[in-house]
Amino acid sequence: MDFNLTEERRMLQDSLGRFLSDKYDHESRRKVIAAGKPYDAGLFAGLAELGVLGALFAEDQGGFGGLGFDLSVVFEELGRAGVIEPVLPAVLTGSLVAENADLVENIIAGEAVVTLAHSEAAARYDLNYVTTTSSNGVLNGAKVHVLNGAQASYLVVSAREGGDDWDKDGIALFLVRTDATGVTITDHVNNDGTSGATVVLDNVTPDARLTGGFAALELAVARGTLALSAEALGAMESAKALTLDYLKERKQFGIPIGKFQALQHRMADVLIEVEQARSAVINLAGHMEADRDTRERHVSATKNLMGRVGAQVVEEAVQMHGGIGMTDEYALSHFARRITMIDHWLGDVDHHLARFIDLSAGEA
Amino acid sequence: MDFNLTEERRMLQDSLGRFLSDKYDHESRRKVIAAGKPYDAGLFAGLAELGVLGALFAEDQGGFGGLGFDLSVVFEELGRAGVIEPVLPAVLTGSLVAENADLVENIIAGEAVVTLAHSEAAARYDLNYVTTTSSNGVLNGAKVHVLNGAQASYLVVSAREGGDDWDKDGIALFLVRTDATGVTITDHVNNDGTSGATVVLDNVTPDARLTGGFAALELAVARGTLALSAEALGAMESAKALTLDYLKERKQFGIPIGKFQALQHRMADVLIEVEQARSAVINLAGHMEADRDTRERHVSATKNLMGRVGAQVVEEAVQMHGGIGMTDEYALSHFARRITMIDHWLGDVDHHLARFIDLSAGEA
Amino acid sequence: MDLNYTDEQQAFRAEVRDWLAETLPREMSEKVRLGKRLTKQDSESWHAMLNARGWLAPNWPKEYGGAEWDAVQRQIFEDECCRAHAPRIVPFGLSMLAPVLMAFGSEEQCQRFLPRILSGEDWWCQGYSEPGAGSDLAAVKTRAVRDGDNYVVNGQKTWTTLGQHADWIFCLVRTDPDVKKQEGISFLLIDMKTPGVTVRPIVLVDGGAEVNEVFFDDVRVPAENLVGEENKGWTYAKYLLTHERTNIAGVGFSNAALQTVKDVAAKVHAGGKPLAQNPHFAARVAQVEIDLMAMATTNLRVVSAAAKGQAPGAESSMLKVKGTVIRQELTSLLRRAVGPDALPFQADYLEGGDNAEMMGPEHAATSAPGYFNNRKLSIFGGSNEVQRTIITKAIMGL
Amino acid sequence: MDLNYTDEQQAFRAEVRDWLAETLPREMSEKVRLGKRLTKQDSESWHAMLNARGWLAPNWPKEYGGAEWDAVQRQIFEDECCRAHAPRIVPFGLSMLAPVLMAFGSEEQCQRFLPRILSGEDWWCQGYSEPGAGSDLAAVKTRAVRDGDNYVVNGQKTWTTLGQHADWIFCLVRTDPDVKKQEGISFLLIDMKTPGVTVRPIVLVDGGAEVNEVFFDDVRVPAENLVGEENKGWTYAKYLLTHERTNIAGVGFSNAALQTVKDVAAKVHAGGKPLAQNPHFAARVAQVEIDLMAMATTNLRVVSAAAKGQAPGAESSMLKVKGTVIRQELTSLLRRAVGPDALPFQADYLEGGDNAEMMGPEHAATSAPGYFNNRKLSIFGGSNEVQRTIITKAIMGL
Repeated sequence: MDFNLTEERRMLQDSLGRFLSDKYDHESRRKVIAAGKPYDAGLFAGLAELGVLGALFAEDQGGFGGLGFDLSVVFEELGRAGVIEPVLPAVLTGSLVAENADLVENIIAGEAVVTLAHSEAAARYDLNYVTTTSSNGVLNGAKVHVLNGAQASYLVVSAREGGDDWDKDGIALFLVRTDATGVTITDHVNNDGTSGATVVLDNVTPDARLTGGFAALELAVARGTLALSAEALGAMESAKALTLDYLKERKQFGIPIGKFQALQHRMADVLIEVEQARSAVINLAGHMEADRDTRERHVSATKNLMGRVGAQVVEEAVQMHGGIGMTDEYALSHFARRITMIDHWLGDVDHHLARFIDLSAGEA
Repeated sequence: MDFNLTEERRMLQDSLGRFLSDKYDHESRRKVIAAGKPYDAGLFAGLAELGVLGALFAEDQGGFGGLGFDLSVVFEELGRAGVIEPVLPAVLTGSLVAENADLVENIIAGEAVVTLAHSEAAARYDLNYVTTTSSNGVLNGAKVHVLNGAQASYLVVSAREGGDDWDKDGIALFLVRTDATGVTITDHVNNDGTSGATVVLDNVTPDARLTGGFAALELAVARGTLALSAEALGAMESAKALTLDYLKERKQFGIPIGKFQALQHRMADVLIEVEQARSAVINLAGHMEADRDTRERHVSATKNLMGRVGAQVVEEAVQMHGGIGMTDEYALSHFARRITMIDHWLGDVDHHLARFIDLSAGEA
Repeated sequence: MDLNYTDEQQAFRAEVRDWLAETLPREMSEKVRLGKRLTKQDSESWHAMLNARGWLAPNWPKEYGGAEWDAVQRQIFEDECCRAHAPRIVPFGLSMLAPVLMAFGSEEQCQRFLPRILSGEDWWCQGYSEPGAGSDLAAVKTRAVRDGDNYVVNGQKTWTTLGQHADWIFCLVRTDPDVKKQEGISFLLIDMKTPGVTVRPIVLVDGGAEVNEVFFDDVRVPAENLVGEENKGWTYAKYLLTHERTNIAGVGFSNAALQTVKDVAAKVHAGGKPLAQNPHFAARVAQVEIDLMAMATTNLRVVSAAAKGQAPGAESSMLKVKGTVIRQELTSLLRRAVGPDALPFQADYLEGGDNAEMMGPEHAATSAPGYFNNRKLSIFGGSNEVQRTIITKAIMGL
Repeated sequence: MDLNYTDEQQAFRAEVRDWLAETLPREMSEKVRLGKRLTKQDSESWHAMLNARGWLAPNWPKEYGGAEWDAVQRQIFEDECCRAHAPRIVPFGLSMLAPVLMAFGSEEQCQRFLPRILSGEDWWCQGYSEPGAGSDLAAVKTRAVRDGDNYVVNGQKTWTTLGQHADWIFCLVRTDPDVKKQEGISFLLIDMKTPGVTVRPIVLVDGGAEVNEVFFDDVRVPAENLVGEENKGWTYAKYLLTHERTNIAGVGFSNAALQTVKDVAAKVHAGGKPLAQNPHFAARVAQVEIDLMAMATTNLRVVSAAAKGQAPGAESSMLKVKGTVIRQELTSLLRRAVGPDALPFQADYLEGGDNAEMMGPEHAATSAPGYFNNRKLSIFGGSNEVQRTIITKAIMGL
């Protein structure tokens, strides 16, 4: 048992942390969003150069990481800084396109964004719901909540080759160029500042049919859940730090509000729960390479806990700040939005609580 | 709309409150329990004399009350004082034996305790589970959690004349003398100081078959739930008052602990929730004479809320007191036990939450 | 004890309900129902409709054009308005300034301002909070110095709700810096068009700009705009805070929000079944519904006592805390009900644009912004922390 | 990062598990599993078994007969003992007094008392709390006045756990009443058989009497029983409080309690189906299980840092708070799982009587008393209020 990072991961953490605190701040991020841009291309290139994307892939895939703790180290730092650049798509699709060495090379270099086009309007959080069809060599259907869909050069599209709408069997995965005939992508901004899209597929001929079906998709989403959870942890650490500073600096009725016992005690609970969140991320990272049932049980346990703790951290941090915590100008509101919206990506507290119960009973 | 008590009810409330604060205190109650007595017979006679039992019956039944608000007024006072004398059995059976005028007269006079022998070991909180049989004119089966069963002269016994174990149809009610041949009663003390019993019926010939089946039973239990809820409210008021006094008087680090802001804020939540509990009791009392579906929806809403608020009041009151709040010598621990155990009588928070959902959907 | 409304009260409810059904424009109630933002024109036009019916000012005396309803009638009116998804009446002139003018203003001030509040000619906003003061309202730094027939005002107010639409602002200003902080405050009425007044919108976490900073730079205010006596403003402010607390429990809002959650949960599917049938979600909804049923009665108990002239004490603080806890829980349930469709930020839709194409189901667009925006409920109007201190101190007599 | 135990640690776990399976008497583990009360003889006999194996004193150095395990080994041992439902080792002599003697006592005191702690000859209890002092441990009023070669002690201690069985008590006593309260305290060892010592049991809300009041009436204590220097007792007490906090998270207890809840929920039926399949109950259990999974890792992070010699700061307070919240939630779930069968108070059964006829299913008898008794977890050993203040102040550096 060892809770220390390896030397390599610590170096990556340090250099990424330094890079972000040098190059990235709340104001610049706000300006990018206000200008209607999905993210800062220069910054994304810088992240790629630093090896952030390479850390998400194993050595035999051309990267230098790829394990659970590699993902958690990277995404905690991204979350701490509030990064909206498209690193997460590489996690969601990386394990699915791994056999395409050229594409992976482009992803690692930051030259290609490949994202997952899987969710459909009626799926809610259920991974097994797919109505997009693959037949006669073409894809037809519509996908929603496609992260960075409008900035991607490729999509990994799930489509049904057999079974009914909810069957796990019969789901296949395809690589689709975003500029292929019949692909229509509509872009929008999300509440957390990330860029989302809807994708309509009208008789689209895919570039390739990928190896692996539902099981591969489930693993990719497990990795995405770990990345999101670590990102939420980083954002919580920032929200916590802002709040601790505020409690020390802000005076009311002549004394720092951090001296008020009611706030002290509530802050203590926040501090405890952020440690719980850190442990939950460690648990998931540490079981990412375990057997499927163990891994998925941790996926749901961790995502449930992150959602609950996230709401508590957001609500308490805003409340302790008062009005200022609700303003767009102040960084807290951005962390608050990101943490909250992470509960809506890849399954919320209720979804994962129910799934944890089913998995514990051997039923999912 | 009027939230004031009628003149009569206010007089009853005042005289009962005075009687109990004169005659009843924590020490005397503790002595009765320590002596292994189920209750104080003299005090019970005094309550009867005061009209406490008469208030539970309508005028045409020989009483002078019988409505929801009569029950709530009486039981709030009983709860406030921590009374363990057998008034509740009269609520649980009163509406079922109402046509037996002589028996009702004896109940009102405090000369006969008639209690409900309904629950069975596997029923948990489900009212419709009955396996005790009635056939060939005799009853066979076993009942548990019979309140004051060993002190009663009659039991109202539910038994099945038809249908399967869970059917509402086919349940009939019988009046049984506790000294009838084949009746075996084993008594015990409960965690809240009340007296319980198990009853075994071995070829018992009942005194009478009562009018009404499951619907009558459900109404009787609704009235019992109101009584228990009002009693819990009274006990919460006492726990609250003890805690407020303690916060004012008890000093730590040189100042009254009620000056500590963290405790002030938690006490504020307790105070708010006790008002919520009072409103919940009013809601149930005010709908006791409504149609069945409305009434039962309030039964489950109120019992759920009492269970939740009760746990909060108990846990916070004990915590704010510290060790002293856990001692048998101090009255708080008795209120704590009674409030907590009321969650285990006639359905707990979870049971009634599920039932409220079903009733709201028209499914129970 | 009687939980039923009198025949008179029921008739009143029916009258209000019928009138709302006839009068409230469908597009306006749809905006409210869907949580979209209202324009200035929406507010003004609803204000005018209520004024035409004589129902604009429930708590004003009849001599000033008010309805002079008792507390139960006001509650019934509120409930029906929420149920019909009527816009919320902008309260600053009607329910906040007006009672202060009637109690402490001069006859001239009443004659000058009250009719213009009713007519909608003057839109008022509130100049209480200042940067860095938070719940400590008496920490007023904005200075007003007497100079002949004028006060010269310098300083800054913040969190001024809908200040961008306002013609006038009522302000707490410091007229004596050398005494105890509560004793040197005055209550001043300032025309927003006066030179030196600048309004800067504050963009909030939901992307909207409903609050503002208001800057005063050598603003000259006629001394006749002083309400009551100089340096007595704190007394008037406290009076106003009590009046601000009408309908503090927000039962009507919560009932409407609960209905919205139920509607969404009935339509949205999870795992192939309506979310409403999901036991975990159903349990959350049932829990808050049970709490709301009790709070509605707690509220009626307070209202009913108020109708008999009893002044609410700690009760209004209790209703504020529990009311906001319930309302915030409902906004949280709504975003959870909407699920992944709560992700997109649909600015055009929120602003009420009709031709904006909506993504996802009804309420999807407003669920996350509504959740974020309503964090304010436990912060503004005396934070829940302040209320909790009031409650325990009042009841302990500390 | 590696969540796996080393081969060595796994071998150690297997060794402990095997030994427990062979050694721990079935009737003893059943008592623990079912939440029955242990007799003095039970505790003494388990103490002797551990001593025979050399595992009685995990954190003592080998020279005194300890196991000298590191923090991870101690955690493994705790986990296995809880899993096997072994009795809790009475900690007062072993884990509380002994470290103080080793650090601050004289060589004579160590030689005299430590072997008797190991052998079980002396049962120790703790004399810290006094009536009316609560968490303010420095508010010691019990006086010790030097008189020749003796101290004469007068005063009262309370909440003395298992004092009724004890041969000796270690006490904080006031030796100088005229200085700052922390500075006039001494640490004194008192033979319970000395004339003037009276023990009075306190009956608690669960009907048991595990705590006591201890009265001192002109009790003459040889001066050689003073530990360390006079008036330095507060330093030793604080040292002891740190040591009291080993295994503060109670992960092993919670794992065992969670298993019990699951076992009961699988057996008990609600509405004709196992309670475990009831979605509302299952959700409560899953929630606490998820919290516990995270806390187990939080605990291992702290333990693992401690094994490397890092001193835990606010972390042990965090583990105390979260650990007790989880344990109390589990006792609450157990009483709810048991349902109406939690009603009867089965005194004979609780006291471990074998021929007492049990009413209801397994665990029914102990669920309500267990719930009540475990309210103490957030009160004793530094209340959760005290811990929360420590956490925030430590991390804010206030």
